[in-house]
Amino acid sequence: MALQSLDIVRRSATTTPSPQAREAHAGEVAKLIDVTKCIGCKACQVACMEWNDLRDEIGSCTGHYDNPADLSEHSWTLMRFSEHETAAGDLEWLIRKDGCMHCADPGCLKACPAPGAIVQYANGIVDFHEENCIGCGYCVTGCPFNVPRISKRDHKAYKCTLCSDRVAVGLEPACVKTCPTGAIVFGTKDDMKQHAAERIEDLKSRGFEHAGLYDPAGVGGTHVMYVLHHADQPQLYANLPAEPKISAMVGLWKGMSKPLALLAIAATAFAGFLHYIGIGPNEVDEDDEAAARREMEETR
Amino acid sequence: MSARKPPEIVRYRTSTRINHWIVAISFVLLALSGLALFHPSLFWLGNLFGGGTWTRILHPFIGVFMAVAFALLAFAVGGANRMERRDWQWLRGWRDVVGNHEQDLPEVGRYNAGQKLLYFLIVLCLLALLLSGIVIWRAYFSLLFPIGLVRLAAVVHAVAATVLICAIVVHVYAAIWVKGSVRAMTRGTVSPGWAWKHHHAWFRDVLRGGGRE
Amino acid sequence: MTDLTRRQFLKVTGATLVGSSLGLLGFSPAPALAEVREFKLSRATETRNTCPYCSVACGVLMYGLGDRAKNAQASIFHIEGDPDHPVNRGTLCPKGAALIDFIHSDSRLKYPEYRAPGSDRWERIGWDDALNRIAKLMKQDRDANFVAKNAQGQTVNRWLTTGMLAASASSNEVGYLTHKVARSLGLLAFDNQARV
Amino acid sequence: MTNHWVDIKNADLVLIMGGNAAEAHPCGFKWVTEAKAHNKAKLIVVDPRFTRSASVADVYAPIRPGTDIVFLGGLIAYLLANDKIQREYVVNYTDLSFIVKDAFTFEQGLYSGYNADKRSYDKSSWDYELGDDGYVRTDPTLADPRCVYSLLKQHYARYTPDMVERVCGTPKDKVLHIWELIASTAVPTRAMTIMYALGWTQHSIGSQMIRTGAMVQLLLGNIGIAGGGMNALRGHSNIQGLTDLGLMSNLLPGYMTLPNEAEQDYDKYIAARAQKPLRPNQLSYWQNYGKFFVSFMKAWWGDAATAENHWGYDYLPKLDKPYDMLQTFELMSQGKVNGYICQGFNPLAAAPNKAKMDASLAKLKFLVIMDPLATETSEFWRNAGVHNDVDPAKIQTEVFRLPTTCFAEEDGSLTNSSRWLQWHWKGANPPGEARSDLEIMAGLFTRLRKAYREEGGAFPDPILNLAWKYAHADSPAPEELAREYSGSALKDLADPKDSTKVVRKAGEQLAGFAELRDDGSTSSGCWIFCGAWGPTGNLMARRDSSDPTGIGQTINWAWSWPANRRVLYNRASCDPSGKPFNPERKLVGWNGSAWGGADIPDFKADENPAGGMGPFIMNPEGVARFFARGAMAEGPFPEHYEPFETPLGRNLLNPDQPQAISNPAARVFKDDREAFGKAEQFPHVATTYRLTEHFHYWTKHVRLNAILQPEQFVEIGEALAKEVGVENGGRVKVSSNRGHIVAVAMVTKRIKALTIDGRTVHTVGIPIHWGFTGVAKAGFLANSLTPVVGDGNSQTPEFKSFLVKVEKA
Repeated sequence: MALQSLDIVRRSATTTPSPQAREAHAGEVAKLIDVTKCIGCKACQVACMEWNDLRDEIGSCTGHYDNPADLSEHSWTLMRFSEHETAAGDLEWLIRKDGCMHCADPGCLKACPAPGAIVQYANGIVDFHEENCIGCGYCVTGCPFNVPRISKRDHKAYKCTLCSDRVAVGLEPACVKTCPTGAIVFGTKDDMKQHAAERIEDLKSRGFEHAGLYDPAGVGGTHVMYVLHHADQPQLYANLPAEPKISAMVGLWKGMSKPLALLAIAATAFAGFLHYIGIGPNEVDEDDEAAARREMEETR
Repeated sequence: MSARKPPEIVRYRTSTRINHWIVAISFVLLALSGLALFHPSLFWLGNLFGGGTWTRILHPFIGVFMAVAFALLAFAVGGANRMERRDWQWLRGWRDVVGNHEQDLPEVGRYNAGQKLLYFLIVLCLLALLLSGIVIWRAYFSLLFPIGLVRLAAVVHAVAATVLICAIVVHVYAAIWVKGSVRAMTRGTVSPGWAWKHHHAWFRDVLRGGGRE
Repeated sequence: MTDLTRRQFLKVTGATLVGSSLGLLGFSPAPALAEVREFKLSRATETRNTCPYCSVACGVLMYGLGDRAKNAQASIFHIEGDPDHPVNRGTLCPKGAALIDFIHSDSRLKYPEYRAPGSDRWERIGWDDALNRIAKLMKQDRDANFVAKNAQGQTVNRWLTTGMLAASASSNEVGYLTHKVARSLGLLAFDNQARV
Repeated sequence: MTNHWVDIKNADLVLIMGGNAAEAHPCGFKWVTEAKAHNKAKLIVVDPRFTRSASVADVYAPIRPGTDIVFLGGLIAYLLANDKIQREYVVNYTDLSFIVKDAFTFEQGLYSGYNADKRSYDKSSWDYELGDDGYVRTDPTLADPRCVYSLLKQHYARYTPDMVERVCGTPKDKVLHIWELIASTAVPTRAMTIMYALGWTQHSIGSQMIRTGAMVQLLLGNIGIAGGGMNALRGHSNIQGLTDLGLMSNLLPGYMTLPNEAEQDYDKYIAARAQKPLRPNQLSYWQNYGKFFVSFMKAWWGDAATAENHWGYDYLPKLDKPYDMLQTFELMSQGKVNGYICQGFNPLAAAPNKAKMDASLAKLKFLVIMDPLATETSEFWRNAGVHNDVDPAKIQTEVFRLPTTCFAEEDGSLTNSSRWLQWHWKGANPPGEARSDLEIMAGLFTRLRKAYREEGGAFPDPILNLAWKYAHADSPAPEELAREYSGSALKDLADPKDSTKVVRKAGEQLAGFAELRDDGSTSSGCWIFCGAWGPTGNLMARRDSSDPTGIGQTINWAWSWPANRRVLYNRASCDPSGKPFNPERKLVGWNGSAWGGADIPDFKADENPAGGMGPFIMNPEGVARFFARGAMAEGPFPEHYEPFETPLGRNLLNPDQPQAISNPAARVFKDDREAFGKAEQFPHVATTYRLTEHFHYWTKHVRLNAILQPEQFVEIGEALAKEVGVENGGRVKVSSNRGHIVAVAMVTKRIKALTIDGRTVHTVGIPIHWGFTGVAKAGFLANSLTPVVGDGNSQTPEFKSFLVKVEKA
């Protein structure tokens, strides 16, 4: 089966399994972002907006190169610039392309209450289907990377689709294609890991002894990975989480609490039902009325 | 004797009854819409509100409305819900309560200890739901709070709602179980026998011209 | 009668149980099995061009509305890099990737315009009016100020009172013709953007 | 570029200095990342700012703007002192062994022949010593004290590492580390490329900075080889082509030059340019100047260009002085220019000193704008508040604004930095009534021609006789013009070796400039483009991207001038016997009977290397010049001079010669000199530059780019921010002696204060992209600040180093 097969393997808010028979036998896809090659030119931001027919606000300069200032329903990816001085006193300009990581275990999908608003394809892409989105923002709560954004205009959730429409016809995502320096590459996840290994070897030869791949296990690995010069300190890159995982709160909320709550409610109702059958109603009989009348007359 | 119509005792004023039913209807709407958003298997309940998106839009507004209405109700009946010494005794006799043996229990005022506890439970739950609900109200407020708090609020909201729904199930069942209670909240009156049997102390108050809301 | 009978209560609770069981079985709106946004280039007309910005001269593919049929008015709606191009190999920088907004910029000029001396606004004029007037002004100035011979009597045939700056992104063909016209008039104050 | 974009992947070392390729040419820069990733190359960036290029560099060093010659001169001294030169290369392929005239001297920053009043040199002593045979005397042992090698060594002996640190502010350990890396490419198997752009050109000594870089490359044997070269990254898509086509005040197509008014004699004009070889058996290809010139005149004036009228020599205007942009605006400011035509150019934003530009444009009688976009120049008369505070009522200029097509709406070719001519195709019609520049230029010309034909007027001959054989006189087709500049035979051309054979029939397109003749039988509008549209058709439209040798030589993709050659001087990639210095990256080689390989040989194709012909065939010496002879205005060896607005007030290399503080041979107009500021009032060094998110003043009209960098800002270091009391994101006023701008302050670690000669010097970074038209937030034109002084040779304005004062706004 081709890479571009976009059979849905997981749907949000769906309690039964999606069709599982078809698998990505040729390998799941992944985007590898080599931060050490990135020059922060923002071509990926433009290509993303252009391909997806989005135009963000023309904002203002706040003393940073980060423009637009944050992800939004119109900016599904953006560069985050950090100036870092090493212990040796050398300056490093660390530029990270932020956006959806396409987690193998997506917190957004887990949190989403709307059936089919968030899906995961067999090739690993996690996609939002805005027509099913109800705008609750639970995906924002669920995401360990703070990626989904809710539009102020239509209250739908938006994020990078990994250009599922391009990948579906066998093309690479728009940001990957445009990247001038080859800092963004795309292929099967295995190939991307191998590519990353070559890059890491090169970086180590250039003195970056902690160079490494960012493919966090806490979310089951991701379909967007980074090569970092300082893989030991991901937080240097505009607070990339060191050990991202779906929050325990979200796990509780979307995990055990759901069946337990329904069970508790049902059990309460059922207990009442049993009581009614077993013991029956508490009724006022004529004796009670008579006693009441007596007392009323006495009082009068 | 049987021809004589028994004198009725007013338990709830009209305004209180209306208030109660507003809260009650709001609660039902909230429970249905909340469950739709809470459990995928109940998402279809959202269709009662015009679909998922409308459910998401309406739920918090109804919630705020209910919180306000409930606040009025809680304020109105708050005075009669103070726990007293005899209430604890009443609670210790819960087996008699459940078994319909009220005669063995200390006499009860306007509300029994179970009702009072329920009152406090509902107040607490609604407070938790209101506060956590504001935090997870994405359209207006969520951006103001750190993501950790939003996540906590989502859990608090779910837990409080579950407790509340259970509490209301108990409340509703109690009304079904103790015959004559429903009329108290629909027509506002109870028979003297009902009052004599279930709320003897209050019955005496009424006879002495007190016991009004 | 507001009091529920035992029978009625059974009905209500039963319905609730059935309802939630149906829910647990997955009774919900029709699920899609595979759906992505429609690929927007499927039958678009592809035209090869060169990015007009810097001198890397990346190859670009322009995708236009219509299939060049007589009744279809082409309009470019998407541009991406030409993967065959040996230099850019499909990549584009943030300027090149944004070319679509250059073509359709609000600042694109659509009609010849004229600003009269002392005026604070543009007036729309026709092409013929504009070119006739410009040609007339040029001829007047050339005829009045053309230097055929300098003070030493040397033949110099130059026109110094009108100047021209040539484009930096126009094609070789435009540049060639522009040079040909400008020099034939005797222009020396003729330069391009190479200096800046 | 001597080489081309893809070839950069062959480099072992990349030096980016005087440019910021990652920022300005991201897609070309990919070949640097490729060299790093797959050729284990190292990247060095030397720049006043820690740039986007620096962000992926192996080594970065800061430098004070305008002091690059000191850094590179020091490097030359280092290479010579440590014998880190590719000896076989420099002895055979450069003029290091040539003997220089005794009269040539250099003292206290000035060369022999200086005339302080004229601010120029008598260059007669700046030349080689000729022997009795008419050829230059040489000393292949390089021992002669008057040989170029000795003079070079002597000249740069003053450029010590300590001096570099003192003048440039670059820490000495960084300097030595970089020099050591660069010196590693002196071996034949290692290549370094130098990539530069406006960071070198936009100085009053810009041309000499570039020359210093080229000298380093020659010493290391890095010119003409794969992965080497001096690679100028041109700014605009066709600035290379338009310069090739001679659209400059003093040029004709193909780098032929317009005659000076003293050159009244046609034969002398040709002879002065068709230089005889200075060494035995050298090609000196410019000897063919006459063929190029006559073919060009035939292309323009057709039958009216005859041997009798010297091919229409009188039709060409003769120069009394250069009429570059700065000169023209000076004349305009004096009220001596009446009309001006801006074709796709926005000089109000692009030329220095906006206040002077505003005042000058207001003195025009008419201004014609041809542009696809609403430029600032077209609206110079419009009051745009603080950003253009003028009174329209007082401006009497008539302005015409003519809408033109953009790239997507026309066919044609563009020449990139690699000298590739690439054809492109129209995809849609232009908006509204917009027309192509071809139609507009033709429309103007045909109207003028009609008026001259009917009414007569001043010297109508060149207008009436201009060859205009286009199918539609009002709208020549790009294909017609491409065929014309490429060239064709006007008569049947006989084989020079066998006159009975016709090699090219009349009317046929020519295959290359080797077929050009000086008897009027050939026509070619631009000899270096000859063959672009050859007998087999339009080679610029070729799309075969195959690269059989894997070193990036896609010679069947489009067409490259000259003669489809991709790496200039590629003969120099082989040793004197014709064997490649580095067989791994072979460009060309001698197979015993001919030259060939992955590229078109930049050499006589059948010339046996034993004959000693040099690889630099355009020079009459046949070799590359360290000693520039009279080619440069300031002197044969690059010497450091301070920017005209210097923060030091003196030249540390020549502290006792006030005439040698700044470029002694740069032209400065009186009003512009008076507008210079002094360090006492304007203590901060400013440098202007581009951001990758924008292209000049165009993309503020482009919504997507405006989103990426919406608002004007300036970059200042943390120390300066503290000094002026501004927070990151606050606003600052930046003033020069010519004007001011107000912008957001971006406080950054990427610009550091430098210690220069014991003093702290702050640098202010000024991106240029905002103005008062477009969809981005309105801003000040950055050239409100810049000084009017050009490079001594190219007249490129000094935008990279001038003085300002930064205050909290």
